[in-house]
Amino acid sequence: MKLPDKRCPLHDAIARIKDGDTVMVGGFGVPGTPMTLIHALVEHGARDLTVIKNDANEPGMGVDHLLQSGQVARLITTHLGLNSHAIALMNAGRIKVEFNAQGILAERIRAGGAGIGAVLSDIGIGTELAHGKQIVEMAGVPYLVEPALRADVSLIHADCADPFGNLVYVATAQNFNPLMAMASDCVIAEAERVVPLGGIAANDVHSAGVFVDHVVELGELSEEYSVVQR
Amino acid sequence: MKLPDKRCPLHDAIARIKDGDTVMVGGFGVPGTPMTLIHALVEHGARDLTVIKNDANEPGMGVDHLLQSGQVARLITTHLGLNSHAIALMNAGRIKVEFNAQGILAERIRAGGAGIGAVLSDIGIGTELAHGKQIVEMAGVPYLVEPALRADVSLIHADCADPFGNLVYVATAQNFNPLMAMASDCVIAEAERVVPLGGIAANDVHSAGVFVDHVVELGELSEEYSVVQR
Amino acid sequence: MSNANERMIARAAREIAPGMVVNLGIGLPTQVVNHLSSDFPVCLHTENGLTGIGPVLGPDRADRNLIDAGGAYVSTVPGSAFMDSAASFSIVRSGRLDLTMLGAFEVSADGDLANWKIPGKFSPGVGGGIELAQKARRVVVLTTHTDRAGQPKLKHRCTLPLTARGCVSRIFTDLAVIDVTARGFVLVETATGVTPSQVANATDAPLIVPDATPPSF
Amino acid sequence: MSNANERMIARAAREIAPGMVVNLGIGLPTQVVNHLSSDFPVCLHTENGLTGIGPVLGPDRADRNLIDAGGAYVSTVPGSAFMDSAASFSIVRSGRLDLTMLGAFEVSADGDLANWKIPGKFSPGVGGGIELAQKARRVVVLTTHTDRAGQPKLKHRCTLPLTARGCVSRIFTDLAVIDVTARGFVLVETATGVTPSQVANATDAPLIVPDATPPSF
Repeated sequence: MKLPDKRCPLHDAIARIKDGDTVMVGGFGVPGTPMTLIHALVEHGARDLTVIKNDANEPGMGVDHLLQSGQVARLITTHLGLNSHAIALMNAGRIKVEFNAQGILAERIRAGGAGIGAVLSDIGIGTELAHGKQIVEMAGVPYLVEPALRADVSLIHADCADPFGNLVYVATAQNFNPLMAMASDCVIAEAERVVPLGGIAANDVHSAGVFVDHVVELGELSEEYSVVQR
Repeated sequence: MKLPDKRCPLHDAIARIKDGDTVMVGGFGVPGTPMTLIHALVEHGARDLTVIKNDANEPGMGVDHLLQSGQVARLITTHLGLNSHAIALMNAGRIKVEFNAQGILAERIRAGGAGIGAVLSDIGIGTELAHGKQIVEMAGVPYLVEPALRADVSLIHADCADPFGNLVYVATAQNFNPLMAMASDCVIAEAERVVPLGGIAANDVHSAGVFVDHVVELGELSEEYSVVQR
Repeated sequence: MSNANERMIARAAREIAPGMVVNLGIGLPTQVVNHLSSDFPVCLHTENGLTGIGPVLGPDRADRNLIDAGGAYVSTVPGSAFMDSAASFSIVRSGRLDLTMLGAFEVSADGDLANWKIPGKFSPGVGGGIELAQKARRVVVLTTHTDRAGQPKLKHRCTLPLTARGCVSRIFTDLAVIDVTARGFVLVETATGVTPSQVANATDAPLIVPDATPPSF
Repeated sequence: MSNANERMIARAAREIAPGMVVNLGIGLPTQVVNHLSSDFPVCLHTENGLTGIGPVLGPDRADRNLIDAGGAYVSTVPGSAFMDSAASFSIVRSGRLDLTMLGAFEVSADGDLANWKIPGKFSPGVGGGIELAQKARRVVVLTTHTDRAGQPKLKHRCTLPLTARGCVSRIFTDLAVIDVTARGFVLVETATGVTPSQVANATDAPLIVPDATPPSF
């Protein structure tokens, strides 16, 4: 037996995305945001997308390109504080925004990847974040039902991949990537380096290749990753 | 800032366990079973324990010592097939056994470690494994409520630890250990090697030390880990 | 092992398509691996936390920390990954497991599977079997056609506690390959030297036999 | 920063006991780290996936992949660990976070906290704030005693959407240290040169003042 090879040209992978799809996008701030896959999705032009991402990056960076291009109808997120452009689109009613508590967004995505229907959580009970949510009592204690999230496509940024799709992340570029890399029907990972099978030790794999469909090797890194002076 | 040092003599750590405690024990078969911590718990003698472990090892090995010593009142597990002694104790009514689907046991423990109340799952619906379980409908589809499991103490086996309790596992000795290492009020990890702070790269940590209370360095390894001819 | 069982296992191995993720259950299914060539692209999964199972090793070369869910000392291949039990079952439940091959005590004409408990005689717990049977994209069964007492294992209805309902697509036995369809059991192939009526006689449910003589294996 | 704010931050730093796991919220709380000595045993957590935060680095030494939840280029210490967002919030929700220090728009005498939304003016989303406020074992607030318009931030009832109910134990301001108790706000310490009546006048709820003159900081 040998493991299948999933390396794929960038635009062939992105061509899998259709109008109306739900797309998960990794990253928390800049680290782990798949800048190159996002640019390719802007070029590709699929519209009416639901995007699931922790944040909206900053104006002119990362997922903001997708918001500016008008391809996003709905955004499931936790915080837009660094992107005034996203807030303006939301306030103008041009994108629908669903806010989640950050760790609950992580759990809902993980549940999707784990084949679990929902998690029961007490986070946000007694606040407006609980409005409209189904409540279940367990041993007399109320919990909110937080349904699993799955997507049609996940866009993942990894430091290193092998051809089977095993992934390794570095530092705080991990964030939502390992969760989203399990939670979609089609998982596309861009990697700064692609090493041969066996180049990642079996103990060091962060995301098992079995969850990944397409591996895209990056050439020159997007300058959006550059350290900025704040 | 420096990270706290949690190294601890074996018997001081085990002395935390009290009669009536719930104790999670890592391992799937031999790999990852904390043989030395189990022996110390037998010596310590705490009784009326509820033990949570994937399996009961084999007669004369691992958690079977705790069953033989009569310290276990209840066992939450998935499969006892390799331990005829455990099955005999169950059939004689001397221990109560609760069987879980294996992946659902993993999810319940993970939920305990994640501070989630329960997961909703369709595993086992329509079989006797669903008997007595709370059912919740979500968008018209029924799910079983699988409550989180937490314990008073977790007994963990790692390949490598640092003094703060960051842990690395090898091969299939990982199994339930990373989950149980998050899900107890007191987490005791035995490690085949303890390296200085910084000896485990921050990207390579499997279980973050923040979840671990006591680190026990093993001397000579238990012969129960030896490869056996089957 | 009997020649008939060996042919059954070889035939079942052809069920594995290139690129699949496959879990081979304990017992007869595990031996399917012996019929896969070294360059065949497939990912074998074991639920105790490994994708990319390599060959079983003898005690001299075995790694004490590296077993499959049945306790065999297996090895890795280039690109293997270890993971915890939650991630391992996430593969199964979320639809990433293309195929599982399981043993059976009984299979019903509706595709119900019973393979984990015989009340009063055998109840070691369900392990990972329910999730494999309920959630693999395709579930096939490898079993002798009848039990040691000669009683059929393919039945109109299962009498033992179920592992999962309506999960089985295809059954490989020492006598035949049989599909589970909306119309019930359908004979697909027969073992060399076995007639359709012999298969039907050993089956405790109606068996739909095609007009043309089925291929043999 | 004003001298009063600097003293508030220094005072808050003394709230951290050896061995604690601590999350410092964005804004004033982040600066508490400057008052911890290099050999003080503590684990700082940031919710984007790091335990063991080291000093903030300038652009020349920064790692583009290593930030805290507020976007600052932080570093590691020996024994740091990176993790995904699910594991990071597992620390918070499961009781492993001993202390969090948060900013506030309003705190009520019941310990209710409002710090994420001003309807019609500011609604960027809640981020990780709810889980920190609801689940840390101890929640303290660092805030100026009054807002830019001079209005009290410590109130009988919050008027803004809540982050979490009854979560705040203690409040550090430029004027005072105040505990939230079953009897309401209790004055614990005053800033140097500030009188209890000045604190009471700047507080929009009853303030219990002990008979003895409270210590100053």
